Amino acid sequence: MLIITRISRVLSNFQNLVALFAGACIIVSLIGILSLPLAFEENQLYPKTRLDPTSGLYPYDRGGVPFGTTEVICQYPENSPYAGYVTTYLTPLSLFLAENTLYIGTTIVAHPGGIIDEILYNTRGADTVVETSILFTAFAIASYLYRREEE
Amino acid sequence: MNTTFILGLAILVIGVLSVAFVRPKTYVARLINLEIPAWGLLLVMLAYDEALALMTFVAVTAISTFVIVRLMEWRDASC
Amino acid sequence: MIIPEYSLGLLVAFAAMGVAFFAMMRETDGFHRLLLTDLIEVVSLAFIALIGTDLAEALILPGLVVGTSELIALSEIYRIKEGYTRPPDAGLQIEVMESAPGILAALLVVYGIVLSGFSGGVVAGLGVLFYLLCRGHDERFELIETASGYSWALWIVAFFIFMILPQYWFFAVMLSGSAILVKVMAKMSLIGTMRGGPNA
Amino acid sequence: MLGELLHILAAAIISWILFVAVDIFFKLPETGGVVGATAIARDIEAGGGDLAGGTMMGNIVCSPDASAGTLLAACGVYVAGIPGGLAAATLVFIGNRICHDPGYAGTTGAILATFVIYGFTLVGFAASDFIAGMVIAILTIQGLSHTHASRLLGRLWRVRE
Amino acid sequence: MPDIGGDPLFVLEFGDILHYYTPYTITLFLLALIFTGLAIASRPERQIDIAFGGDAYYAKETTVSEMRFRRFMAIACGLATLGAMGSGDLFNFTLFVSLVGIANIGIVAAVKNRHVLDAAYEYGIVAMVATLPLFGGAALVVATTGTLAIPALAAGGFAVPLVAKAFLALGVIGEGMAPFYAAKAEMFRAPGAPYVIMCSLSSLLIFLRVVEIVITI
Amino acid sequence: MIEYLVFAAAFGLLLLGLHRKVIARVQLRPGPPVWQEILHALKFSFKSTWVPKTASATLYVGVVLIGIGIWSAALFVVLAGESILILFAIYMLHKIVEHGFGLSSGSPYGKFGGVRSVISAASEIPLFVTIAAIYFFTDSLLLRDIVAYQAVHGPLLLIAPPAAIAMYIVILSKLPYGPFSIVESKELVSGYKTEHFGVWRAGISVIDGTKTFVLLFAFVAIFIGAMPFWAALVIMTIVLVSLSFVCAVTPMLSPFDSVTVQGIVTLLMVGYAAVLWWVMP
Amino acid sequence: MIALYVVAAIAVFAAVRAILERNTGRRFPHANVLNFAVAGSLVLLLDHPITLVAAAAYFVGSTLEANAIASTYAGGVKR
Amino acid sequence: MIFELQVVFGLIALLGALSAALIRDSYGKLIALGILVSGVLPFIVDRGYLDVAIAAALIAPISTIFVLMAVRRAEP
Repeated sequence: MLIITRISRVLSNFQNLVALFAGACIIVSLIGILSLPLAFEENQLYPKTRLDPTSGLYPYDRGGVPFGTTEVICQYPENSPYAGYVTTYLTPLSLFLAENTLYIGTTIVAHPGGIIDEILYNTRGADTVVETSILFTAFAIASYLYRREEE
Repeated sequence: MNTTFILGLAILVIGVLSVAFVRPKTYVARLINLEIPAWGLLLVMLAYDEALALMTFVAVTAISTFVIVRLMEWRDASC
Repeated sequence: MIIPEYSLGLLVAFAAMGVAFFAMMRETDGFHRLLLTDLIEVVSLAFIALIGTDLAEALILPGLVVGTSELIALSEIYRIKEGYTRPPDAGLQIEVMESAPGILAALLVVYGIVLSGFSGGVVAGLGVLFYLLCRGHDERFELIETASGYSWALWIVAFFIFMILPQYWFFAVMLSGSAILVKVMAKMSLIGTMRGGPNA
Repeated sequence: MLGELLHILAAAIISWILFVAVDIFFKLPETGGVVGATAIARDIEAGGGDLAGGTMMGNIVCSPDASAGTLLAACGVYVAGIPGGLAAATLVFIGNRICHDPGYAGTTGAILATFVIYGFTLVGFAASDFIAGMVIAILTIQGLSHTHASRLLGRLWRVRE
Repeated sequence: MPDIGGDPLFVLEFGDILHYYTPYTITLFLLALIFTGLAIASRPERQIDIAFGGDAYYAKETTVSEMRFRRFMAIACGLATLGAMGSGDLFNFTLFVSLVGIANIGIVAAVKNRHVLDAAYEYGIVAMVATLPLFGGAALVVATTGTLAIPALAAGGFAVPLVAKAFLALGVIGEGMAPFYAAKAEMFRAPGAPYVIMCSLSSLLIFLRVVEIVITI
Repeated sequence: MIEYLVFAAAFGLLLLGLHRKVIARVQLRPGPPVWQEILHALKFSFKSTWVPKTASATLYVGVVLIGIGIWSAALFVVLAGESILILFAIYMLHKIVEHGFGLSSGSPYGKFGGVRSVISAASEIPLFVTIAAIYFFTDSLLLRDIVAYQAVHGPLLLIAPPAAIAMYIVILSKLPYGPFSIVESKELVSGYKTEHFGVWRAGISVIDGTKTFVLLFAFVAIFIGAMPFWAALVIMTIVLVSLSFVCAVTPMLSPFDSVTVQGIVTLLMVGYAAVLWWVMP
Repeated sequence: MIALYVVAAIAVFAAVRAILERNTGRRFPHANVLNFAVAGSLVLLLDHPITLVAAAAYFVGSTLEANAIASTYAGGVKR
Repeated sequence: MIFELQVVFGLIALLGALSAALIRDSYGKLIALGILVSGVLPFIVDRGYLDVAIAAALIAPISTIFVLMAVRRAEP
């Protein structure tokens, strides 16, 4: 009975909360180390293949015809009928950059149109919705607390 | 197995250890040490050609640093 | 013996996680804990980065923003909780603080706008933040926030265009790219203004 | 192999003379451009060096000066010939403005170096020799012995005065 | 499709991310919906406290702005819970859970009381570090199976490592930890029953959902 | 369908009355009559009813309706043989309802009752391990599949006794006057129920009755299997009496000790599930 | 190619010197040599006009960094 | 990149990381961090991500300046 009382005293103090959770995480990380090696599945969604260093879009060149189709390996292709269109679209600026330079593929792809935009906005758009909401909520908390002090 | 990957992992480990067991145990030292695993992770991302994530990561790390520094400034102003 | 790359990476990630949480367990000071949470964010990104596909990148970007936004909220809670209410005086007083911000901020903002999307928002936001930090500010806090709110709504609209009217994908991608740029940039730069002062 | 090494050494001497001359012409050893440069000079003097030379070294550290101009000009010539060198001069100029440097040593050095290096490429040197040479040159100033380098620079400075 | 909570009733498609509703999740969804409605509709109660050492009592008052903010956070929390109940994608689910965590912190942190803020900070730290097991778990699943969709994983043929499941469960426990630790009623000192209920409801619901997910995949 | 509901509520209240009677007899008191709880429910239905001035009115009324709603749903889930996961989800959500009862009124007693009910959320966690353990055997969580499995392999009570014990403890923690009933301990007057009176209190009685019926019926169905309805009622009564004996002879734990004990039970169950996972093919 | 080797060798030398030096003020010149060497090797690694911009950006950035550190080390501007 | 060069720059990065971890003085730490960055950048450039390298090279000093704001105040 004494042990139980002692445990509950530790548990009841929320100052120990972080330590308890950290302890649990350490145990799980040990389980993780013990469960190694884990096999890497080669058959991935949105794989990073076709890396062609001579392309102006390297490392994001995924081929395809603008306003046409590109093969994007996604989970439910039937749900996004226009998958791949975004990937191959280049704005005039990015088209200019792609034709004239090598080595700034990242900039070109980050500009609207590209595989990452495809994933973030189209096929996995709901992720982005939630993520911006998190930013919004967190910022609302911070600014509420900050403004309250100002008053 | 390429050099970038191994190097990144090594720096990540060094960085994590240095943040976890920081000497001298001051806020500033820990804050500076926090940059080390960030660069290690950057190398790991580089090894997998995740260029866009890498660039965003660098910028976000700087912003997080600023968030913490801002807190330290308020702290020093009030203490 | 050849060690598979992914398993090696996982070993390091798990070990790093264990070490980071060990430090967290031993730590009692609130601020040190905050710093350690930042470390843990890095380790969690390492887990995602090890996947190494395009999907991994698309997952890292939200992960990054989640980490930072939680850090912002938590740091503000910590400040209020500890009662640090006196605004800090002028920051670092060195020469480059007068010369560097203008040029660097301009470079970063222009580059960020070219990038657009998340990455652009963060890069441009960093530029604006750096500028505001060094030069002081008398902007309208609410105005920026309102702009950010509207751009968030625009992004939601873009999302539904993608889902409901996919044939207008082109409009949607442009809308979402710029809306996220504005939103993230505004939020990030607002941190720079949250340093006390007349109109913050 | 050996010829290239000799080329590098010759380039090192040329760029050494070039950038030291330009820097001293622009009075870098006179005063620290920023407080950081002064602090470095102070530390070098405390280690047995010369104050004027130390100030110049501090200025080299704190802002792109003629040495940086030479290096970037060499890089520019290496990648794109004369236009590259001039582009490098522009970049150095921007760098100077960022680093709160009131002078034009870096820009002048870069433009000068562009033509010098381009001239030497016509007689068999490669621009890459100048990159390596400039790194060697800066090594002799900043990297081997601060005491001796600062005394040497101080002596040169007094010659100009 | 997962059979554990019954056959799916309908499926909402957002590109690669499905939202599906089984009898189980729809029950949870409806409850979250009802309580979100309650949080919107009801005003906070006026808590009566007894002054110590006498028989006097007083009703606590809160400012309108605080109430409004907490209601906003409660609604955000409710929406996040609704999302998490239906989400058919692991990473999307973890994001919703993080949103629940941060909104919970918001509900608690708005109270102007040193003890409550202390507690909110501790919960906040846990909620933030819990993103490591959450995202880590999702990452492990996608690396070892090549997919994130719960229906696809439930269809079988994938060996999801045990540690990934443990990660997910641990992460959700961390994000939803706050209400269980209402130890000395830190969170409940201030009036605002509808919001505090939202807080513990969301934690319970995400926990219920992750149990289903962990058993299913 | 309504007749099932009425019957379940009435029978559950009868069981609760029996519970009080047995406890009283074990403790050598005469105790109230067995139908006392039903009488209570009827009496409260006709008393005057309003909403306290300090209360958050919508919530105050809303939780009563929600409580009745979820337990009716649970009853039909059990009767229709749907997924027991839904049942247990409702069971955990009952916490929120209790919490709502307590906090909505503004009374400090109610508040602490509600807070305690949230603290003791740990008591439900063994349930999930129970579910996992059952799932290892039956490969399905639909109640009808579980019953069918038992028709072939014999009752789960014998196949997986630790799971049965865990669920027994969970039911114990829900009964009044038991060692884990911290939400209703006497220093809190009536705990979360304190400020609900009149028709609202009658609603709470209905909730309690249905809850008791559903939990015991589910226990019988999950661990013993298919049988005639009257036999199920008899076994439920037997289980309840055994629970009453436990309640009668054990003291009430302090709030956090109760959480700790339940946590330890959870850990043991996790261990059991891990062993099963290791052993099962 | 030899140029690249020379530069890389100097880079390592400078890095080691910068780390081994005890006095903070005298660390900066060593780090400066490292900056020169790395900026040079960036261009030598990849022969492309944009590399020039990268090298210049790196050089200016690290110079700015050194400048800021040194100025703070000196105690900042007194006003 | 040639293997020897990888080793060289890797060595620089490792040295920078180790010394940043071990040096106790804040300024020394920051300088060591600069060394770490110099070791990392060639890897980025070698892969051909010049835009990323430019962005990283410009953001790194900003990050350092942020830290410096804290370092100055930490001094006695």
